[in-house]
Amino acid sequence: MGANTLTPVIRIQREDFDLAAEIAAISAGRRDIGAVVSFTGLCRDEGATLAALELEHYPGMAEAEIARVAAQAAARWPLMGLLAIHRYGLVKPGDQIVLVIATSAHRRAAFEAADFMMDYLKTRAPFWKREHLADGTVGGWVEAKQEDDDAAARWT
Amino acid sequence: MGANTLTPVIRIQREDFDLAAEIAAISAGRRDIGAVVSFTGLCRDEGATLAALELEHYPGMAEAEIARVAAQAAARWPLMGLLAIHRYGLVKPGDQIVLVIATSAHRRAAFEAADFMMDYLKTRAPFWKREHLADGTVGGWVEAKQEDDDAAARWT
Amino acid sequence: MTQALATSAPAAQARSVRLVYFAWVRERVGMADEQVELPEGIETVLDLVRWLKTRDEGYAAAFENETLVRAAINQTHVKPGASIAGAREIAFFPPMTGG
Amino acid sequence: MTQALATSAPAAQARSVRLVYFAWVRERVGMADEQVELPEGIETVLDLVRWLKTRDEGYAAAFENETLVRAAINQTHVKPGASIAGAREIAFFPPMTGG
Repeated sequence: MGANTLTPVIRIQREDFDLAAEIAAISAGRRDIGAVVSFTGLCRDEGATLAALELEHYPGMAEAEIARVAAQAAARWPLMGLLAIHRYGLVKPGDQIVLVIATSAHRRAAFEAADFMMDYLKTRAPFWKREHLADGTVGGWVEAKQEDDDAAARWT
Repeated sequence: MGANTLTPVIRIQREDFDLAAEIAAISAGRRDIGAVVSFTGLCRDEGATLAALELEHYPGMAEAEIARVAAQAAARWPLMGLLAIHRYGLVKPGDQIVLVIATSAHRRAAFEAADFMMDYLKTRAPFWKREHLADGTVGGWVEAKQEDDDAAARWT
Repeated sequence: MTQALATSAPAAQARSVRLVYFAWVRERVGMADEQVELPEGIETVLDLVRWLKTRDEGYAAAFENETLVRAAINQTHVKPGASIAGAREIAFFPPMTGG
Repeated sequence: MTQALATSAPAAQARSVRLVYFAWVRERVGMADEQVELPEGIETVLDLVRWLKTRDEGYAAAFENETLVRAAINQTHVKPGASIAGAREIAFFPPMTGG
């Protein structure tokens, strides 16, 4: 199965996800995969100052935009599987926020595709984080970072 | 906990490994990790021509060399956790061969460290693969690839 | 997201479009979405932003920095100079911070 | 791996060293390991390779391409020109194909 027939799995959900189950599903019945790269993004406690992150998203566009990014990755690398899950709602320190899995015959394609997906997810997927602080107050909206734009620009 | 106190987990074993359990162990009790990157290398069936791979290794040096590579990664990136497991013995198509996990506050360090670990594992860890073919014969030793040397040279 | 797009309406005809706002743009505007009738002469996203800023202080605060706020037409990212012809839904939001 | 390394022995003194072989080097040499007494004048890994090649056809076949086979001294990679002074264990093997 080459890039032409790859159907990326995209899910935007409030619920947590299970990395092992997702890898098992994306690899089921195949013996041609040589490399599986996963990225899991977690909520950090920011030196115990953070109680939770509130993730707002643009329903519909979030799925559509991640699907567009995934289609670019599938066109660029010889992938066998590609998955992206992004949560919304309230997440606490230690909780999972985002998962990307890329599988390929060889490691370079899997590493680069997962890395690319995350850079583009960060800068193009319509999600916004707001901080809920440990002192009980609601902090500000997290500001976008120049380094994320710079990271995404590596692929152009 | 910064790079200075990082103790990489290195295991050379005949047994299979469990990605989810290893991530749980490396992350246990921490709320400062923002990024977990995993690489799993699998045995491919090479178009159904391969029955198994036999993995020979140099006991003692395998652990020592991977530990040296891990120490380089820990010195180069601000990692929170670093793990490498490499199996030896007979593995069948679909079986897991190698696992690398890197955790950090931010994704770039985790991606780069895992990528670096795999490039150096491929070219420096004393393991050799021999093919057992589907027709019952024992094939040749797998030849090292120039592209693996080129990949490792990216980091110098 | 692309089905049933209206073709570009004649400039002289009033156009109805759904506007949606997210994160601090939503908070400053004071609502999550609204249906507006666009006056004549609003051809691009930037035209629309400048017209919205004249409506009240909330919009003015949201679009204080005209190029900071991002826009999407029919759920696809666009630049400020993009034409709004055919737009059913136009979204405004801060730079993304997901992932 | 670094404990109890002998200091460099005088060149005139016979030195005993353990040689270990892996993968197709092991197969061609015909054994996994051996203890050898090094004659005078063997100072580098390449000296050792050239001496081994004179011993029999198996070694000659294993080291046919002198720079293809990799070496490690006391379980650390070394280049062909490396001194074998202080070596307890010297390993020879093909380019690695793990991972």
